[in-house]
Amino acid sequence: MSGASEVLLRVYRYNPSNSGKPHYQNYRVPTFRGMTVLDALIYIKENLDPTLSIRYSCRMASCGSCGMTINGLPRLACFTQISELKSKYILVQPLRNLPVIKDLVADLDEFFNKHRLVKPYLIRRDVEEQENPREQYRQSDEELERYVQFAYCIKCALCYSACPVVSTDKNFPGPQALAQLYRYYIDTRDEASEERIRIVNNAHGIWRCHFADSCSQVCPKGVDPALAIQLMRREMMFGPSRG
Amino acid sequence: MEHDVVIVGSGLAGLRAAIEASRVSRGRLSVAVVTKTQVMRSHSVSAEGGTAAVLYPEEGDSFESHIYDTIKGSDFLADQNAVELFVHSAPREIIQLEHWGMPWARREDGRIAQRAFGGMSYPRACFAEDKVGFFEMQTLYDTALKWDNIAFYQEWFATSLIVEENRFRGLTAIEMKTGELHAIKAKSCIIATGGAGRMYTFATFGHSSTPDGLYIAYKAGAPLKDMEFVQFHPTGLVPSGILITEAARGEGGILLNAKEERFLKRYAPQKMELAPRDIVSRAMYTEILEGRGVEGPDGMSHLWLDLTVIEPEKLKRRLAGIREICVKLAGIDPVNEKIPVRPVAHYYMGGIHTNIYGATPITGLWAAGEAACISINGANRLGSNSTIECLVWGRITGEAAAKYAMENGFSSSFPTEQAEKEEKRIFDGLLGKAPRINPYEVKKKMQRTMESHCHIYRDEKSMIEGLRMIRELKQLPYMGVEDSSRAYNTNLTNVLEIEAMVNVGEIIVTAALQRRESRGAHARRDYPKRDDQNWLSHTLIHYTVEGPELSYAPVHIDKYQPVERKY
Amino acid sequence: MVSERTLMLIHYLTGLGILVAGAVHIGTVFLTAPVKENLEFSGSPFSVMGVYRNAILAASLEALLLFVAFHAFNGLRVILIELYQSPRWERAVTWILTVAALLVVIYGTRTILIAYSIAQGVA
Amino acid sequence: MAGRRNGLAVLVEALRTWLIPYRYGLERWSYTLQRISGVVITLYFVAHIVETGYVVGGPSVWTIRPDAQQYAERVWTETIKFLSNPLFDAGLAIIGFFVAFHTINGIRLFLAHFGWGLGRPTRPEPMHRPQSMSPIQRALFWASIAFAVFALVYTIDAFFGVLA
Ligand SMILES: Cc1cc2nc3c(=O)[nH]c(=O)nc-3n(C[C@H](O)[C@H](O)[C@H](O)COP(=O)(O)OP(=O)(O)OC[C@H]3O[C@@H](n4cnc5c(N)ncnc54)[C@H](O)[C@@H]3O)c2cc1C
Ligand code: HEM
Ligand code: SF4
Ligand code: F3S
Ligand code: FES
Repeated sequence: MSGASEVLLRVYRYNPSNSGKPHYQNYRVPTFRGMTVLDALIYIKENLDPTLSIRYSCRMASCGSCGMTINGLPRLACFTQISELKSKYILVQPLRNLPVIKDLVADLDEFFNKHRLVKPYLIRRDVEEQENPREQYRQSDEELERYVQFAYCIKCALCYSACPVVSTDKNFPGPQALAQLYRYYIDTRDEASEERIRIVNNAHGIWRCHFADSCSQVCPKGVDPALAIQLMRREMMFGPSRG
Repeated sequence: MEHDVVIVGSGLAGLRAAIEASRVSRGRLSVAVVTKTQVMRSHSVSAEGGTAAVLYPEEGDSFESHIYDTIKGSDFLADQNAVELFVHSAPREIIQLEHWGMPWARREDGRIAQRAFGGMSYPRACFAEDKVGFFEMQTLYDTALKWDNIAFYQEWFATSLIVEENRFRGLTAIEMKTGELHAIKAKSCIIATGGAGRMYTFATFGHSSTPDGLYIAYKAGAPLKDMEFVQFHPTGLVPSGILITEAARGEGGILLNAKEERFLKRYAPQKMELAPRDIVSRAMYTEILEGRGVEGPDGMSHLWLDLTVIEPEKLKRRLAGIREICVKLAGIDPVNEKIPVRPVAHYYMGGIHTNIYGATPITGLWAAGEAACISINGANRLGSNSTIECLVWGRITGEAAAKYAMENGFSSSFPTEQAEKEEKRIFDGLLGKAPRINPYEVKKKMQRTMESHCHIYRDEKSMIEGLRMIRELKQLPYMGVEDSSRAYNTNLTNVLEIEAMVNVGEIIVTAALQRRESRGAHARRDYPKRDDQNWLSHTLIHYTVEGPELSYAPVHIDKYQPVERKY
Repeated sequence: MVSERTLMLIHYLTGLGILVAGAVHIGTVFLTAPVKENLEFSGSPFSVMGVYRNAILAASLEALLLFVAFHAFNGLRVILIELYQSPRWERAVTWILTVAALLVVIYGTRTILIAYSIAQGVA
Repeated sequence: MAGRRNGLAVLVEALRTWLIPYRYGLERWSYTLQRISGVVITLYFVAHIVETGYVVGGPSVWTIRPDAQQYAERVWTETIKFLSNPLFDAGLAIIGFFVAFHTINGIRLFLAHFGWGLGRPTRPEPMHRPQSMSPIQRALFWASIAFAVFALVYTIDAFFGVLA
């Protein structure tokens, strides 16, 4: 055994058609320099066990496919190096707070629906110009910087999976959707402040965020949804301020 | 299941088409987007550097210049009428995205900023940091959510097109969540499944980029065009192959060999690092072959991309994405360290043959984006021209497919037997049948063959050998799926992808073998010169049961006669 | 229906109110008797009840009662509607907690009023 | 985690994912502690109202009794006698802890929810730390813990004289 270059993955397995119970399966995987957890899982699929289901695509942390729970924290498998976990034993589970389709693949439908709920697009009164553009809308770099951080969101659902409120309140939009609400709200090109406020001003809306901040702790892109949410609440408390 | 328009693929081209089809029909047509990933996961999110368009003619740029750059970049294989349409339609798309929320970088005056890109004689690549494709995808996805008539079939894997008497009728797709095969009936269809993707071991493509979209169109009777032209991007991060955008050089980064020498002065003395990709990649490859590469710890020789010459503030701001990747995945901070890079498979100039409006020879079937060969990229695409191509022809085909669907009704009959045949092929023929040869082994061998026999430099002997190897792989009993479960069976979709890869690999090598000249990205050691006499023509590849069959079609030339390319 | 924004605004304001009125309450209790004895409940009742001789202090106690009642029961409502979701449950929670809060306020107010009267008598 | 289940199982699962968070930052515990302390103080508050109600005559008395003064004195002494045991003392110490924590952490949350002391949006740099957990927020969180521990020690000392 070449212990130095091997890692043990303990992987959550679940297959609905076998009506089987979820269980765990261990795999030994040889490692290489810079190997990510995703590389290890692909190695398993291609060489040890083709029945393992994983969702992945870009392998460069830009598509948001490969969110899963790795050693207890929601992370992107392609952005987590084996070496950074500093452990010979890696526990891999699907994202929490979401139903599981198979193995490590979570069902994100409710997550996407909540994103859609906050109307994540620019709403303007000059519909004609917006759809048949003639002139650029101007925007300064400072105005851009007010929202661009939140536009970094790759919809990986890590924050959604980490938020303790999402765990219990299934009607809570969750950190990702609320951050996108603010992203469009604060964009100087948007003209639907009142409407946006109305969407989340309810008993299961934005007020249910208790600033647990787990969302921001796990976000792989530095979006800091907790910040967006609190800034949005300020706007809602003191009325929409523009300018 | 019935929709007016069905779009396969949800990358930039697919989403732009879906929005346009909704818009021209004022939301009356039902538009289906079938995509094997979740919508936002399409490979377009990885595009980094920029999107070209002439925005400020009053400041010195011109349509003429963009047109000529593109044609010269293509080594004169581009259809010039298509390029003209392309360049004139581009600015509108940029502003359209801006109106839909795109966070373009801005200039002092609040207007959209632009940066320099390879082969472009004016800095005309619009950008949003170095996550251009990502932000564009986000803008289009979010905007598409505005339309209630668009139905997203996420994680539906299209397996075949249903075509009857050269008319498009519908398609079959596996719903991955449940594992069911559905037939979707539609009046018109747009294929926007992206390029052939991961045909090489060292590639910038994500794992989902595979040629299955091309392959199903090809099998349904749509010819492919110019498949021998594969672009190798100069700067792939070693060893993962993740792209380091050309914008890094556009912002001032330089390439060095092991002797710390700016070797490009020997290859492209004027443009240096900003010469077109085929030229820079060949230069790098030559440097490595001639022993001026650096031996990496991963057994891959590489060169250096030096970004330390860029002012750190600018680098952090404008190249945040690649900096994050370098820091996180390679442990290198480009602010003060050089990046190990080597040429990497990146883009396919070829694709489904279409006319300049994106229509394929099959009635009711369009193609757009990297999957289509319009052709504006000819033998070599210029950086930043692809994302805008996706947008422009996303709009054009979206409109055309919608108009077609509004003018035509559903045909009364539907060839259900084709869907049943597909069901049999997949579920009876493949599912739960463990293959004797591991399909993933076949994939790896196929990629290695492409890497060693049909790479930047090609020659007859090695390609004949490569073709033989691929044909051998094709015969192996690898078609089978060990995983017998219905839900989210990626083993099954992988096997279908591998089938497409092997077949498209055969096509690429066959076409490359035939083209006895060097043009753009197709560089043959045995025919090192461009030969306009015999080869100023497009390769068309048709499906036959025996294998690919080639024919040739003329290039559309209006204004610009081929001249020697110098940079 | 009161908007959720208003409810939460009151929640925060009552939080701040508790901070002030609570400080007064604890402060006076501490000041009316030596600290240790008082915490051990060893003082005479009038060291505590003495507070009620002052009408302003009594009123601040009443305010504290109102603030805390709102803040606490609204807090409970938040917790409960986050634990389980259904319109019926939500309505039930709201009603039961409103009634409970009212009962507490009425009962507490009675205590304050009687204590105030007794304290007046003593003075 | 898997599939659809009935209401109770869903609730149990939900509580499990909330309360057993594996490894998150402190701020997550601050959220849970704020909840628990809120509930505990609420229980104390109701008990306190009931308890003081007895001093003026219990639930049945709604006017001033003629012997109000003597009555109150008697009940007060009895109550204190009843409550003067280590169990209640310890309980009170814990309530002291929670009140202190809830108050200071409440101020932190109050500021945060109104967007104060969080920093401004920026372009995240690699290896970013979320700016929402700003130094001010961190400091306030630790202040609430410190204050709570102080309150705990103080009350324990008051009742049990451990420090003396
Ligand atoms: C790393 C990288 C960086 C790049 N940077 C730039 C740049 O800076 N500027 C530029 O102009 N260009 C750039 N390009 C090129 C450009 O990004 C791509 O050519 C373009 O995004 C392709 O978009 P698309 O819409 O055609 O396809 P893609 O975005 O690849 O989408 C393909 C879609 O088809 C779907 N699909 C595939 N097969 C099936 C099937 N069988 N069934 C159902 N759905 C299927 C997929 O799910 C996906 O949604 C870059 C490319 C790469 C790889
Ligand atoms: C000292 C002043 C107090 C302040 C500043 C304060 C502030 C707060 C704040 C900010 C919250 C969080 C609300 C949210 O996350 O949405 C909260 C919750 C709560 N408070 Fe207070 N509070 C105080 C006193 C009290 C008292 C005395 C009680 C009880 C009698 C109480 C009971 C609660 C309850 C039950 C909650 C709900 C917990 C939750 O939402 O997680 N608070 N308080
Ligand atoms: S906010 Fe961050 S963690 Fe949440 S979905 Fe977006 S990128 Fe993922
Ligand atoms: S974790 Fe949840 S509670 Fe708020 S700060 Fe983030 S959304
Ligand atoms: S695979 Fe795209 S984010 Fe990990």
